[in-house]
Amino acid sequence: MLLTLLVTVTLAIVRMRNLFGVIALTGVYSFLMASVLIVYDAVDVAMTEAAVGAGVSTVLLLAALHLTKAREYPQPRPAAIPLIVAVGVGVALVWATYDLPAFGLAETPINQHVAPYYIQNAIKDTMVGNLVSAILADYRGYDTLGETTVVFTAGIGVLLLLKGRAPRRTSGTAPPTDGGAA
Amino acid sequence: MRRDLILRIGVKLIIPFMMLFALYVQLHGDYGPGGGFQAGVIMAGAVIVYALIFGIEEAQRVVPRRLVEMLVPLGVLIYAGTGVIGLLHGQNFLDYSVLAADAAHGRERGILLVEAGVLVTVSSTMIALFYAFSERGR
Amino acid sequence: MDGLKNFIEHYNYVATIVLMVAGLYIVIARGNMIKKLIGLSLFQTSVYLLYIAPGKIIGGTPPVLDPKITVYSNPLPHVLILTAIVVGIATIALGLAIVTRINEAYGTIEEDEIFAREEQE
Amino acid sequence: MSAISAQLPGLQVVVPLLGAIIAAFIRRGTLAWAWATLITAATPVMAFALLVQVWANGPISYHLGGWPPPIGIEYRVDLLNAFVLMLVSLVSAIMMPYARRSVAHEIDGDKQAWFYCMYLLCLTGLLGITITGDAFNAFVFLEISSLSSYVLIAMGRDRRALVASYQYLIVGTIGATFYVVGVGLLYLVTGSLNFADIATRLADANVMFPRPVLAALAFLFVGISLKLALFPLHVWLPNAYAYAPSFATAFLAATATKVAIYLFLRIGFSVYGVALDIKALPISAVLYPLSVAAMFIASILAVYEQNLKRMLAYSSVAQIGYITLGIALMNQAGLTGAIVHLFNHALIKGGLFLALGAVVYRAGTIKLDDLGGVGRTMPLTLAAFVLAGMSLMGVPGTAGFISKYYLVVGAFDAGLWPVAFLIVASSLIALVYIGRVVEIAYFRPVSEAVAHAKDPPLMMLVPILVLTIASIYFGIDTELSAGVANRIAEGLIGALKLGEAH
Amino acid sequence: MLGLAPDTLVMAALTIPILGAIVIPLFHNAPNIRESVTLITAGALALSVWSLLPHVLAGGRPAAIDIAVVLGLSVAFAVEPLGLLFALIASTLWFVTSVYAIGYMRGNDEPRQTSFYVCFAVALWATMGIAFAKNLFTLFIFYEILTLSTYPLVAHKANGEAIRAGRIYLLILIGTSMVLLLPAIAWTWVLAGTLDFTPGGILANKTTPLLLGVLLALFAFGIGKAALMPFHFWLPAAMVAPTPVSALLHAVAVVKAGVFTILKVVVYIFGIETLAYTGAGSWLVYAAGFTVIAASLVALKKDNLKARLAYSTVSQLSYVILAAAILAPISAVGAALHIAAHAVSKITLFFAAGSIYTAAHKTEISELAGIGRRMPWTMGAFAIGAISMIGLPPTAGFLGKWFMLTGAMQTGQWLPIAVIIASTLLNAAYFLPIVYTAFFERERVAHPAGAAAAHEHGEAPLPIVIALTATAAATVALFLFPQLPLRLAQMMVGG
Repeated sequence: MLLTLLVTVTLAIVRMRNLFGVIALTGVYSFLMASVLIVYDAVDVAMTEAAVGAGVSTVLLLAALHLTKAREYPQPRPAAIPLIVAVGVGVALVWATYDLPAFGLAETPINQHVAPYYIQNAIKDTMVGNLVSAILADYRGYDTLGETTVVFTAGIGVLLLLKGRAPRRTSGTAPPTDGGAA
Repeated sequence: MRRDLILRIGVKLIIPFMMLFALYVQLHGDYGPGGGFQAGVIMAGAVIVYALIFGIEEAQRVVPRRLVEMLVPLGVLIYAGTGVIGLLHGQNFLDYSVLAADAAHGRERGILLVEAGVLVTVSSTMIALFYAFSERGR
Repeated sequence: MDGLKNFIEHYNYVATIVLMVAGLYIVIARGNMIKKLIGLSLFQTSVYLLYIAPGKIIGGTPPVLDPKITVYSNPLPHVLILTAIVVGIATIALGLAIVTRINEAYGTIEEDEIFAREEQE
Repeated sequence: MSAISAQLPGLQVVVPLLGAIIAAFIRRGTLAWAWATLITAATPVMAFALLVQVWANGPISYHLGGWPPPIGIEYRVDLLNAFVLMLVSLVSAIMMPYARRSVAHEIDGDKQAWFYCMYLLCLTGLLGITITGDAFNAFVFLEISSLSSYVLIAMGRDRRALVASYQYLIVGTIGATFYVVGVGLLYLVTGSLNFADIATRLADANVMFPRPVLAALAFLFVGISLKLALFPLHVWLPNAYAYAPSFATAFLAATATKVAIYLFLRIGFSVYGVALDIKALPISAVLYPLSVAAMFIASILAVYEQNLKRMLAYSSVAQIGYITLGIALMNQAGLTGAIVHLFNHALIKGGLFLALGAVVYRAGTIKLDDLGGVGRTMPLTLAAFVLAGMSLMGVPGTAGFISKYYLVVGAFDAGLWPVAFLIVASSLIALVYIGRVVEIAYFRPVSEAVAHAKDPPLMMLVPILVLTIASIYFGIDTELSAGVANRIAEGLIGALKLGEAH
Repeated sequence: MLGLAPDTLVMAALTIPILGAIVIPLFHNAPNIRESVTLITAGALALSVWSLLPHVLAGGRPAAIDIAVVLGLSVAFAVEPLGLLFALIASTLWFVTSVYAIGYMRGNDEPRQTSFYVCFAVALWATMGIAFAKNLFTLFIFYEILTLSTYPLVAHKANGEAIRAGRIYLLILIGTSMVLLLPAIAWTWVLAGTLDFTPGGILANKTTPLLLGVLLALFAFGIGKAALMPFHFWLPAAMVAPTPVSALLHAVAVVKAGVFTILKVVVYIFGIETLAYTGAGSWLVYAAGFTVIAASLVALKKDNLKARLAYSTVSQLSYVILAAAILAPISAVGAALHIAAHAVSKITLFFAAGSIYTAAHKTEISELAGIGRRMPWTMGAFAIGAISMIGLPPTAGFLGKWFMLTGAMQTGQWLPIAVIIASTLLNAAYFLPIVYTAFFERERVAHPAGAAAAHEHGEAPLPIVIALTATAAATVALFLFPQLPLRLAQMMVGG
């Protein structure tokens, strides 16, 4: 089952130290995720995940890796506490989701409450057959405006951060000034 | 690898198709999977591939940095602007029904417009990110 | 057997949670800033399933209207997750930019080393 | 006119959003500043109009895209978020004149324009979180404000700003993701994303799926707590505040955490409180110890801090402790205290951080030991600092006192007199760390660092004084602060569905 | 006397000092004008307060300002007899002290004189606020303003010692008021639903005697300015301040504000009757009594003159608390009288100490041998003050003690009586030696070199002498003509 594959890849990512390999694996991970999503009928999401996960983020990660030329070091820090925290969260979730409705049923709240409206009225409201597009751009168009704004924010932000040629400061030479005024 | 003729020709051939595909994804978004975001990514992908093969300078000659930096906000502006039209007609923000004679057509048009806005911002942002990172490298 | 049945019914949740735990673990445990970001994106990605899996209706089809089809999977989660994906990549991009700058300023992206440096100052 | 007033909720966010977009086209810093100032100045006007409307005719519901909730996204303005909207926009508007010189001094010329663009986006995000009635929409705007604030912080001169920003990004994203998980669980059990709609359906859901309902609360709680820097999840805050540009620090300190607290109130009281017996939920049980710990530990950390910005940052963590304590009390006086402290603390901290920014601007350092005698070279700035500091301690006659008094009374009403003493005892620590500054600023010989410093130009000085005077004024005339807060608390508590036990 | 409407006079009393504080810095570079502004301010204040007297004696309760803040808290002022008495003392002595201060500050050319006078004016403003406060909240505000405005005066010298003293001063005064007084006020509000000073009190059968006792404890110790042990350290510490400060603020305004507040709380918040029949206040007798004795014993050990005076003040303050704790109307009258009496006599003593410091630069008692012949006026005044402290006729000190004793007798409480008698002896034991050495011992000359320096001084500058003579005279006058304070005090207890 795909999910199992997904899990194994994830664990591999956790283990692996070579960042290049990790990035490659994230690409694989994204493709797997995409296929899982297709199984769940989320075609648009799958497409996006493929484009973003396997495409954009891989390119960005590689670029950053190229710039930092970093290779992850073996960890001096203890792994116990993080493990406890993470697993704790996991257990909480397992406990929580245990009495959620089983997979694939139609008579669950989310499939009963709001969704049907879209399915019944999308066409006559918007003449758009792809419900996802209809909701994305119209019913919840404001979210999408926000989403676009997030992209915009990130874009300008990155440009702002990487603007101009920063003096290649090697470690320690940066003036440590309290409070920011250099 | 800049020398590799076949690759260059190949890319030259591919890129228009990528663009076309992007457009298809964009417009077909109403009836099938796809939409501004996916299209934007593909479009950006085309430019990035171009840049990878022919080099940043070449790419920036075709798609200047300044232009990209303009397009990033422009897309959002298109989106928000579409919403404002609703306001101007005394409707709520992002109410597209006023964009055409009858509400449904108006909304269809609205969706088209905002998807376009998404396309512009997403693609230009992706390109801008690529430029920013690669320029930092040298 | 009931427990097993239940487990299978909730397998997608369990898988989701494993991914989530893994991501969170990387973020907390690892000191390499890029690795942390990768963990972060894993953590975010895992949430997708939490939203989308329940929206799937067995026998349903992708939510693209078609006169011949009656049962559709729930489209709303898809929309939400599309937004989530975009937000995620935006965050990662920003994070990477910051990491690049950090690397220029400190010559490393290992948190522990950086903290060690700050100690000296 | 009426057409406009009907659109106010939309405009409240759309105006700064458009402002930000247009700011991105601007290249010249001064121009961008002027534009940002103009836009920011418009927001409190709208907020005030909204507050008046709500005060008169009750909650307003605004359907974005004309789709009624839960189909579409709703903006829902009630007294609580109208109040917060006004607080955020007003404080920002007061600070804007200050920004020009300070930013010009700390940010490279070619980056200033986009800096203001980021600022406007952050403002948009904060207003968006506050005004929306939709859980997922809140997340989207949370991210807008977060991403922009990461950038704002990373713009600090000191390279440590980058690390601080990175850590904030990690923590913030985890927080946001927790929030999404929480919302997701709520969505799974109620099928809705609209706060009000969820509230109506939550009671039944709690019967069918008690565990996810509880887990959702836990995830939302943790997620938001990371954002509002609830002890011990505050670790990101001190560095972020310490190394960000002065203006960004003041702006974020005065607004960001406040909005997070608002979101907390919204979910705790308006969603869970309305649907379930809030006192049966483990909210207070968790909040009491954490708040008290924050009040003491963070304050003590502040005492030992040399970097004044960090000192104030720790003090912020402590002050947030007061607010959450007031929330935990869950009675009229306590909740009023929490809300009014939200308001007062924004003014106080805003003033204090602006004053520090002025010191940075003139003296170039905020290391306590370098600031001997600064009280004599920068008299007005330091006078403002001391006055705001008194308000922070809760000296009677200042705004800070009003909050503390409500909290103490709330504690007595709840029969928790030890808590009352903890509240006042911890405010003594504030006396210590403000006192340190006073001693060095006034009773030490003038150090060379500040020898040639003088009070900042008027455009920076006026905002400092306005905020400082406000933080005193609202200790006497509390109509706008405590008066409104009191009615908000009534509303929140009145809407609660309490079990028979209470 | 000013023929203005009473309410206007109250307003004037509350605005004049702060106006002075605003105007004084304008003449930073013109000392003469600056000082005359101070004098004018002080004079105007005293005049307006005195003008209030007839109205109040006629039974009027002039009021001013009433701003509601929150939860029934309001900033409001109303003059009642006790408050007026306090205001009279403070404002009158401020004028005298200003005269003295000019001589002192110039005589020792102290630094930062402008900020000195400003803080002084603010402190007096706060004192007026306390005296005329209509409710606990208003009183509390000005109580804290008083603390904060006197802190710079304590740390005035800005050397390590002064700064340390300042810390103690702030920490104890703000500390007690925040941690004990504020909860006490909040609690009172929760119990009574009001904070107004009301004849007969507002806490009658609102809660159990035990809790009432606890609440009283919160007040008694929360009002740190009353220097009830163990919260008295700030007072000796504050002695590093210039003498005028010690004289007016730490012998009169600040400390009296403390006991005044306690008196007001006992009389107008708890109500003497309520305390009397619940017995909630009985423990206070012990606390006060202990402080009286203990402080006197410490005073015996101190060789530094100002330190000894400080501890004497601590013990004298507890007299007032003791008198209040006796819970007999007559002793409450005694308390009020003692506030007045101690004010004039203690300020005389401090003036004398300052005068010695200015003229002879001596601070230790052991150095004072024979100084009486060099500075007859000063030491004469000192003697009068000392006698008054001990409580012998013909000085004001006698009156207060007399009323206290009568009250104690009436209620048949022997402990207070014992305390008063014992402490009287102790007072004698630590004051008379000073007078003796000053007048009847020959000057010891450490060595010829020192002798030269030692011989070069006579009396202190004229303003100083005038001031201390005036207060000394007042000390006697108050004994001969006690009607006025007596009348006010009796009006307080509703006589």
